[in-house]
Amino acid sequence: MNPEKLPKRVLEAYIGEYASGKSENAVNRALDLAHLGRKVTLVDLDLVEPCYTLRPLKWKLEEEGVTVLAWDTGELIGLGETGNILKPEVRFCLRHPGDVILDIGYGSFGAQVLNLVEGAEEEQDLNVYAVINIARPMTGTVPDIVDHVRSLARVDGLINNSHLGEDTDLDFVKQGALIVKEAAAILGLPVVATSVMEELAPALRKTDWYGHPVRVIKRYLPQAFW
Amino acid sequence: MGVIEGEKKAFMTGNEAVAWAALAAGAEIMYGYPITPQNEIMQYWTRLAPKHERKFLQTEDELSAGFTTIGGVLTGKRAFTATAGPGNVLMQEPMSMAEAMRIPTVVVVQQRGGPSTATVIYSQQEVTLTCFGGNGEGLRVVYSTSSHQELYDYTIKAFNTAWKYRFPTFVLADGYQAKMRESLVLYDPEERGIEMVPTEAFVGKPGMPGEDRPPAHLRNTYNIEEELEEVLKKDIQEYEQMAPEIIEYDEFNTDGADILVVAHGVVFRSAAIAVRKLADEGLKVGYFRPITLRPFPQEQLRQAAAKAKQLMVVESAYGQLLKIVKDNLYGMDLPIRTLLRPGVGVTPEEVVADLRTVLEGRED
Amino acid sequence: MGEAVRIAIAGEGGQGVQSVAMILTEAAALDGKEFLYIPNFGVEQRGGVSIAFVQISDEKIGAPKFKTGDIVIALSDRAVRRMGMHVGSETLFIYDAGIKGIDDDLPKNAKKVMAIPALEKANKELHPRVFNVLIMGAVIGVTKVVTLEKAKEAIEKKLGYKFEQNPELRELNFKALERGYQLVAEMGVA
Amino acid sequence: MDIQPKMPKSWNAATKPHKFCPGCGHGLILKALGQVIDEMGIQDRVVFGCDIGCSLLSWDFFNVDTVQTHHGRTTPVMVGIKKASPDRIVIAYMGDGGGYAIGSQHLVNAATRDDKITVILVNNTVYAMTGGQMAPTTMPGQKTETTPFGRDVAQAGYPMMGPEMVAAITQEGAYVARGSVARFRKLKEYIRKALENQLAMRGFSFVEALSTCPTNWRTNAEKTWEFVEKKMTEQYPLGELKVPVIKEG
Repeated sequence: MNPEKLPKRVLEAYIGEYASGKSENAVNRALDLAHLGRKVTLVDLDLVEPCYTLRPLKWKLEEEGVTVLAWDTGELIGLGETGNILKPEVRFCLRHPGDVILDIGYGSFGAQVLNLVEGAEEEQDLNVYAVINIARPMTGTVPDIVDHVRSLARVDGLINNSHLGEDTDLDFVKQGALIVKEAAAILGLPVVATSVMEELAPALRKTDWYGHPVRVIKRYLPQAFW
Repeated sequence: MGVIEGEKKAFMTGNEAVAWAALAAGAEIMYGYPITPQNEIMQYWTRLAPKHERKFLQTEDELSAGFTTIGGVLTGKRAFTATAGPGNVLMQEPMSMAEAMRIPTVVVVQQRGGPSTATVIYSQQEVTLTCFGGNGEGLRVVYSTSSHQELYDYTIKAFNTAWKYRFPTFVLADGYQAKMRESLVLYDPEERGIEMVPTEAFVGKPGMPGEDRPPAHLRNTYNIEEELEEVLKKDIQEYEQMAPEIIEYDEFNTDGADILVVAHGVVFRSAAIAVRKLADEGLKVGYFRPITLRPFPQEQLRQAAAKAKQLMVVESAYGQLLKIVKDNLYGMDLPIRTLLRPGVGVTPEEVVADLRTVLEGRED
Repeated sequence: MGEAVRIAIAGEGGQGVQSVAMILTEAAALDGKEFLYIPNFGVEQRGGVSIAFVQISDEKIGAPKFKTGDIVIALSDRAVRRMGMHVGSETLFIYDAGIKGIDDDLPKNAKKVMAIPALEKANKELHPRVFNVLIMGAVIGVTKVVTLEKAKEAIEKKLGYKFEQNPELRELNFKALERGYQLVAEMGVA
Repeated sequence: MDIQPKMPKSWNAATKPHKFCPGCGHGLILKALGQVIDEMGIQDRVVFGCDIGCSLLSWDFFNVDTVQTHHGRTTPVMVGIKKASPDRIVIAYMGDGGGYAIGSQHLVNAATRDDKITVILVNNTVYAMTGGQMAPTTMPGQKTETTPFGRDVAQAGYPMMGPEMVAAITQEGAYVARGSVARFRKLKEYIRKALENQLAMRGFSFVEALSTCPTNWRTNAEKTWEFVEKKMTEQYPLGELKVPVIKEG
């Protein structure tokens, strides 16, 4: 991937409904940035399904130079089962120098979860990206995506992450790109990227059929088994 | 203690026998919720308790009966409760906590018909529930009694087993044993040389916590799998270590039996009468009776079964003892015949008739 | 374990079936015998046929429940129908002669079936409330499992507190006991 | 100069800082309780019971004997202890789910029986540890993960008014109050009176503490205080609902 034109600090929050791929996108983004030699902090702000995502990957990500703000399961009693306790340092994550990537999960409150982060409201450079997979029943059509994104309180761009797991083919990704593009037009938002699994990446260029930048996704989360 | 002086022959119901046994064992408090057929345990206890400065609390349900019993035990008192049927279902939640935290509770179960409310009369359908209830590994002790004398003996013993090994302990009887009247001998355990295992408080020990002693921080929740595994490994190891010390069983005529009858609880009485009657006639029949259903006398049953041509499992349930027997005989090639009467009593005549069809080749 | 005498008594709630069993077993205890008594109790609400299963023996008793009794007594129409299942070839089946509409329901396989005018005798000669004691007398007359003396002692033990207030009751109960005993003797069963 | 915030003596210093979320009210309630235990000098007599949910995180919070129980079952365990050993001072500490939903029968019956125990129930209007679902105390219109469009009382019913209920079913020796983490001194006074009531064996004692849950409310500091101070106290009036009648002699 060619280095895209990156701002001084990349401040991005990934939001999306259950199994949209928001965490996968956030993890890949953090690692890509770290591999460019940038200082990156990855923040677990998924308060609905927290322990199922970043916690188990923490050591691996840290090996690759990413600072991870997430509880270790062992730190909290009761969290094998549940676990929705905000780690105090998460509140001040935007004060970390360098890039900050937030996995903000999903839920009734959408991006309002950013209220828990000091300075989020004032921070001009923070972008919230909604990750969309048209294979998910609640974001399958243009009107559904529009409704969904509007319910999230604050979104600055969409990411087409349409996939069918192992069965994904290019046609499906293309179909997703089109639907997401149309939804974005109605919402007045940019499509920030189309994400594809690394197996399909060789068939694509830097941009997809509609000119959206392509991001290559390596799968890390199957390893995430609390 | 001096609740009972000398040995006293008495005729009473099984529920009454349990109340006397708990009293004689030095039980200090009972917690309970009404359910037939165990009600009279509470009724007798509440009449006897004040005379001997013992306590009682009637709770709002069996969840509460179980959890208050845990509370009583935590302060170092011999505490117990009694239940049946749907009440036993609710009782499994607190007993699962007792199992997790090694709290020596004692529960008397008078089995009634199931599933659901079914009958208030009788069954042996709470074997699986009592042995393996709760979301755990069944780390508990279950004594299956067959007479009033045993109800008395094993209720006393249950307190000692519980407090010695710190596993929740059950006395598993049934509606027949609860309600019928027959003779037994009441006694003071100390006078018979049965030493009552001393109790110990889990909370409220002397001294200032954090200064004179560490505070008791008791929990049943763990952070990670490995932490739980470590606790369970230790508990399971201690359970298995205990097993040979407490396993009890009874057997008769097991050498070269054409049929070995396996039965527990009150059904064992019918089985024993039937087997002895046919053995008197010169037929090759024997019986094996597990008294501890948890832990199960596995080696002893396997040895007896190895000498038999065929097994016959008799129970007032549709295969609950049978399942345990099969599990414990795993790998042995032995036909098992069954006489399964879920929720219904089994008479000696029925067992005799069934045995004859096999032994005398009258099978259809 | 020796052979026990197996007795089943069935009737409607309020006919005093269970108290007969209690007094009978008390008498057995006073006589130094072993007994096993199990009430057949319905679900918590009332209304079922009340049955008392009693076994009396010189030795410890085996199983609590028996299929067929040596003597089976039915005191109501429902009881007659309910107790058929407890009748076998060795059973003496006794029912109250006043029960109507049960001719087709009487057991066919019993050793002997007999009607005794217990209710009538109690009503006419004594008092309806001692009907159950009269039945007990009949049971003792047929089985001889306990002596009349021990039966009286047991009655005294169980009902003595009532007799203190009303001594006439004692005589009434003892008479009923003896009347029942005689009744079966007169019928040649004893 | 290094200024350390003063920690109650009865707290377990080894487990501090505690694990509650930033802005969570539990820490304040347990601080009030810790100070009361210190002031009353009862540290060696207290048995503290905690429920499942966020209250679970208090299982090693104090240097007092502590039992972590099952969801909703803290009340009966504490009742069992008190009944068997009345010289213990027992505190059942739970959330609104534990006290008003899955364990409500225990609360109702312990209150009715006039068990001499103290229940401290934390009302933060949500099931917090499981991820912000509707609780018995979620207010009409309030958004949670299981009422994504706000609590519709026609569908999901009304919030539980716990202290009002407990006040109605208890005897005259009972103590019932509703405090708030936003009024720390009052809350501490209520907890103290509740424990004194148990010490005097006058009757059941119950304190509901309105508490904050910014994590699940998704509120910043300002909005958090606004929520507890305004919205919650409108629904849940503060004050003592029942003060024991102290008999002469």
